[in-house]
Amino acid sequence: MSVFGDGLKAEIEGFLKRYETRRSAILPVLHAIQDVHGWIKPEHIEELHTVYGLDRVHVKEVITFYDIYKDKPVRKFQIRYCKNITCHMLGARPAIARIREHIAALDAAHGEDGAFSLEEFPCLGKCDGAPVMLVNKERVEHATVDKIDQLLTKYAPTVLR
Amino acid sequence: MAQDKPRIILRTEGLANPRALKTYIEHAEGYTAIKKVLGGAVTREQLIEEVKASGLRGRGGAGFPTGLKWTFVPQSDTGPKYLICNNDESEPGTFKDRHICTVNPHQVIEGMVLAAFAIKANKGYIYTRWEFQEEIGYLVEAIKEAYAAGFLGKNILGSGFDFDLDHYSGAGAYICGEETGLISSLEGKKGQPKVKPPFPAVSGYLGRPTIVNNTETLANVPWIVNHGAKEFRQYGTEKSPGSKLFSISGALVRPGVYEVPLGYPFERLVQEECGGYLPGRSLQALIPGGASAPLLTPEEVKGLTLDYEAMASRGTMLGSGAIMIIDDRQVLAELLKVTIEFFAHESCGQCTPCREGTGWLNNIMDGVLGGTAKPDSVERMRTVAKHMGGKTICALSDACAMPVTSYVQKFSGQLQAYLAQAAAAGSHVK
Amino acid sequence: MSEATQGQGQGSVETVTFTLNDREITVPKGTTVMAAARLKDVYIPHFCWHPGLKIAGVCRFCLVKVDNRPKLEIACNLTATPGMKVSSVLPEVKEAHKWALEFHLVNHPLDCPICDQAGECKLQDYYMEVGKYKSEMDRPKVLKPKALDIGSELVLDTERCILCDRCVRFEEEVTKTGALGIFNRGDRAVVGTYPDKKIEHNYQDNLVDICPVGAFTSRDFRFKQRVWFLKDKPAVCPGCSTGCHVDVYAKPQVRSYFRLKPRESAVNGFWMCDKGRNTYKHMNQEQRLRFPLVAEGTAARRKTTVDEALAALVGRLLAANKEDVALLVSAQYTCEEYKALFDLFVVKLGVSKVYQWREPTEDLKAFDGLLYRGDHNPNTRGLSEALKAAGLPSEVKNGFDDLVRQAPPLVIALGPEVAFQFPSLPAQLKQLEQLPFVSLWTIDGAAANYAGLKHLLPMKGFAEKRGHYLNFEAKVGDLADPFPAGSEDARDVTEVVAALSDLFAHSL
Amino acid sequence: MAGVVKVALPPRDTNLFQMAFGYTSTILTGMMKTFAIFWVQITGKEKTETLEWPEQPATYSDRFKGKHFLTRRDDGQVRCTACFLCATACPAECIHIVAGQHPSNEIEKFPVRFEIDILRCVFCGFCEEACPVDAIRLGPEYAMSGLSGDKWIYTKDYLADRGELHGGISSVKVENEKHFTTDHHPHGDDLIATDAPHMRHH
Repeated sequence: MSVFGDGLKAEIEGFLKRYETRRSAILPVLHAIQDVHGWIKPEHIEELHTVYGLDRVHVKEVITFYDIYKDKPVRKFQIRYCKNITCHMLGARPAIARIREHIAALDAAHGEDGAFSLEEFPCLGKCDGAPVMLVNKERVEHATVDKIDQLLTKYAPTVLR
Repeated sequence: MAQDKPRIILRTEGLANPRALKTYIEHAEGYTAIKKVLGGAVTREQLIEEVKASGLRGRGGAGFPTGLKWTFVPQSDTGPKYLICNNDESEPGTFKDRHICTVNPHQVIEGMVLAAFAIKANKGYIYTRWEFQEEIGYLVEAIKEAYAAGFLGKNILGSGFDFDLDHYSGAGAYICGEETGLISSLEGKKGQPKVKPPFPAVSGYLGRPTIVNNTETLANVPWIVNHGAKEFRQYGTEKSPGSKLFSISGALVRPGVYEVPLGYPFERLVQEECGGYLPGRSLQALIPGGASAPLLTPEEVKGLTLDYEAMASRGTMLGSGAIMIIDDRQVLAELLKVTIEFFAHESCGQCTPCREGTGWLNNIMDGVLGGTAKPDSVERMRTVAKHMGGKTICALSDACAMPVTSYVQKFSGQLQAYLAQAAAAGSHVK
Repeated sequence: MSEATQGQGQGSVETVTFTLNDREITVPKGTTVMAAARLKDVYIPHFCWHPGLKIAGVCRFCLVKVDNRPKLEIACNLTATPGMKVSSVLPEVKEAHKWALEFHLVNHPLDCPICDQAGECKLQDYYMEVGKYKSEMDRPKVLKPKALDIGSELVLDTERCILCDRCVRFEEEVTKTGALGIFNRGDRAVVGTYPDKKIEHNYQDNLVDICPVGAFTSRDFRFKQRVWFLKDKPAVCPGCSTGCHVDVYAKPQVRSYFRLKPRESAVNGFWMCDKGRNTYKHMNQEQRLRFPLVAEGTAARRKTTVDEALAALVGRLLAANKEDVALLVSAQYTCEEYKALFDLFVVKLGVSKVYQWREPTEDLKAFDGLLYRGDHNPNTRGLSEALKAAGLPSEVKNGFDDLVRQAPPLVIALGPEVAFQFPSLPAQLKQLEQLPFVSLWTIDGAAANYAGLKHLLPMKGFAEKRGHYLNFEAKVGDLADPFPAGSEDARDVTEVVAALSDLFAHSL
Repeated sequence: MAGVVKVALPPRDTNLFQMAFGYTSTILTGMMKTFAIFWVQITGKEKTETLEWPEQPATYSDRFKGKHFLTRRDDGQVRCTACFLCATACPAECIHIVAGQHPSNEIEKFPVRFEIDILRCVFCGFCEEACPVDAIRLGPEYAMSGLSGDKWIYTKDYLADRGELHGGISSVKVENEKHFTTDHHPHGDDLIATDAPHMRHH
């Protein structure tokens, strides 16, 4: 029994055929798994190793090397807030602090599995919209501290009350 | 004199539905260049000669002549060769390639077909950073359109030339913007740069000849084919011909991406294109070419033009054209920390001087900001930066060392004062 | 070997002449400066480069200056070109080496006092050579996991690791097991296996050898001795018919052996297997037979001197017919020993019953593809040739059962030296107990547990005698520089035979 | 030869009378001094320095290189990490160590056995100097005489916890400090001044 669903299985097999070597498929395959499951579980790696012939050491190296891959459970909304130069200059730090406050409050109210997680991200490549953050895959520009409350409410209207 | 502000790359900007194939064909001579080349009007040798003659230099940061790079591919080699579009754009401050994907992705694809034809590659990849989710969608859509229209795939326009193009997404690593790091990543490995020689043009992706070109570089090629090297050279300076996209950000009224000829005055870009500084702010320092470029003081900015030579004469670099305005409200020590922390986070960990050097500098900066650093920390940073430069496989080590050196050299007074103040206070806000 | 891939040219005669430290050097075309320096005994300091592995170029230590080039370049990836002028001793190069070392030590824990590598650590060596400077590092270090159980023979300390990548390349290129990886990036990078997986092959200790620092240490050698107390001498591994060239490390003043390490040679390259590394233990006091044990007539077996034991044996031999005497010979002795033995017994005394003592479960054809062979004797070839020279049947054949079946009245048995490679040995010794009289010559202390064996002579180990082994392809393995025997009573076969010959001469 | 310096010979005594007077007078002066001290001490005018040892205890300076002891960690275990540096430095080769794996990975290596053959020891103090973790010291105990039946090989337990040590001595050096920084001198005065307070009150 596969730990991947049928759709994901087909997608993985597609990637394995798509590139010149199977190893080249590691990154796309991991993206696909993460899109479905949120994070990459040990059993995923195990199946990639045993069934699809992607060496578990290679996979683990890739997961730990790249920022995007997560090998721990994630929350519903993952905020990646850019803290690089321009974003820093235009107010990333107070905004990050504000998000932290919200997360702490949510955690206090709802326990450890609150709706948001925050990652101070090295760079998001949208300096003309600084400060920028990604909520899951959606880019939010000009996310200054005064707009944070409103922005977060948009994603999780009930929990924030 | 040709137009003051040419439209070579962002030709469909401002039009309705700019990304569509139809728009590109109707308004920007779309896919006429490949008709010219694949139709036989221009031979492979002529194409390379034309690009060489245009003086087009790599727009990714290093500024290496593009045509010359193409000639490094061994002609005798008949096996598979690859063309990779470096759309990783990971240098902090840069967002021009992202803008091209948003405005005019087809010109990149057309440029790739031309470049592939020049180096006899039948397979290409566009490698985009994961953070550009939206733009990846645009690119995939554009590739689909191009396939449907017969501009990609087998026997393009009946010429017998095959070129398959695929998209590949990164996963959050600055170092994948380095061409061999990118190749490693494309091979499904950690994005660690490879030791050179051999160079990728001889042994790159899967050990085959591979050319990696920046998105903007490739987008220049169709225009050069259509209009000729001579016209291209009308823009820009003698040594830096053509136009260039500048990503300009910071405390400006209209930050963004602007296409101006190389050699364009910096002050004019700020005032005309960007609408000047935000009210009440003035220039404290300038980062002219992304986070890895040495800083310029307001003094040095006077009379600055935007080209490779003017930057070099001021001891800094144009890089990928990422201009960041540091206004007078910023604390430079904090920005230095942000910069170093970025490079320490992004060092791939292969070469010792970079792995340990970036971490060490970050460690020292923690001490400076936390009030626990020794009084000679600034001097120490200068020494560490000096010795980690120029000794590693790729330039990340230098990319970290150069801004540190320039901060320490040009703004050491501020750093020392900060150090003394933080030490006196005993702590500092995080 | 992959040194060839580093361009030493195969059979090509084309050469390149360049200058290294003002000395003209001619090497095969395509050779790197590092490999050329090694060929000509010039030492350029390095961590990640290893002649048996591919080039990684990551430690950035082997920087050299090439005339007319702006930057220093790494010697390991610099191909020598004609007329090139290279220096590894200029002040600017020395300064670069100093800083390369400083960067390596930034996050190194400096726990040399408890590190087994101390004394043979490259970091220490280079510190003495290029360093002895005051470190500039005054900040807290990055902490990483220590003393990890990563394989049956290995302990891993990721904090000491300098991420030179040698172990990862060894796993990929030599054993092709790929069990190791470097995870994470920047100064958080750590080497390791996949979580909860261990390294499981017969070549683990090579990781300890190639690790230039104390990240990988050997479980067997762990904390036993500091290396500077040890003395090493060249020898040949007696563990199998490959006959890897080794260095034996011992502390002669306490008659203890501590480890074997591979010595570079055409036979074994740079490596040896873990099985082979255990072949020093039988020479240590607690495992070896230290004195002769002899039972005279019906009296109980007792400890005796070598002279007495030999006199007793000669007495028996003189009393016996030559048809009653048989030799049982294992293939673990040197060619010289076999020659002496057969010269006396076969040529001079006319003994014709010579049996080969082999492990019945052995699979002679087995081979792991790297070094370890199914024939667990170092000198099967040598024995065959000695038998042939003595005019006896020389094909490889286990004669143990034939001998037991025939039960000759007087058997002289040359027992296997490496007992753990003979799983059937206990059963065989039991069978020998049943024979009328067996004189067992052995180093194996366990033989003393078989009370029915009436005559035991202690033998020297392979590191304690001179001679030659012939390996599976008849390449000579030279035992030339012996340690003093771990027991005063221990003899090699040649010595015993000489003493026996003397005794015969006197009694005739 | 510019480097040669000529030195005059000492004057030779030729006058017998002068010699006799010179020597005799010096001897007499010395005897007078002896007698004077003898007198002030016997009459109790000045305190004598002579101790009636062993009834009266004699204490040496803390820096005296006498009987060895092993310092201990805060939790009572010996600090020694069995690095063998003392054994290496020892010119008399009188230190014997058997190292083992400590149950705690924090400590990793520790001495299963640590023995000093005190009959061979020359009290040079090299072991103390060689020690990177301030684990072995030479204390002010000097009286080590005994009978032939006594134990002349000091074991780890004896070195770390004999009666005279009053429950063991800890070092002032920070325990988990494994790496010396450049401005830390493991044998600075701070250590010497405080290492053996136990010794003073006996």
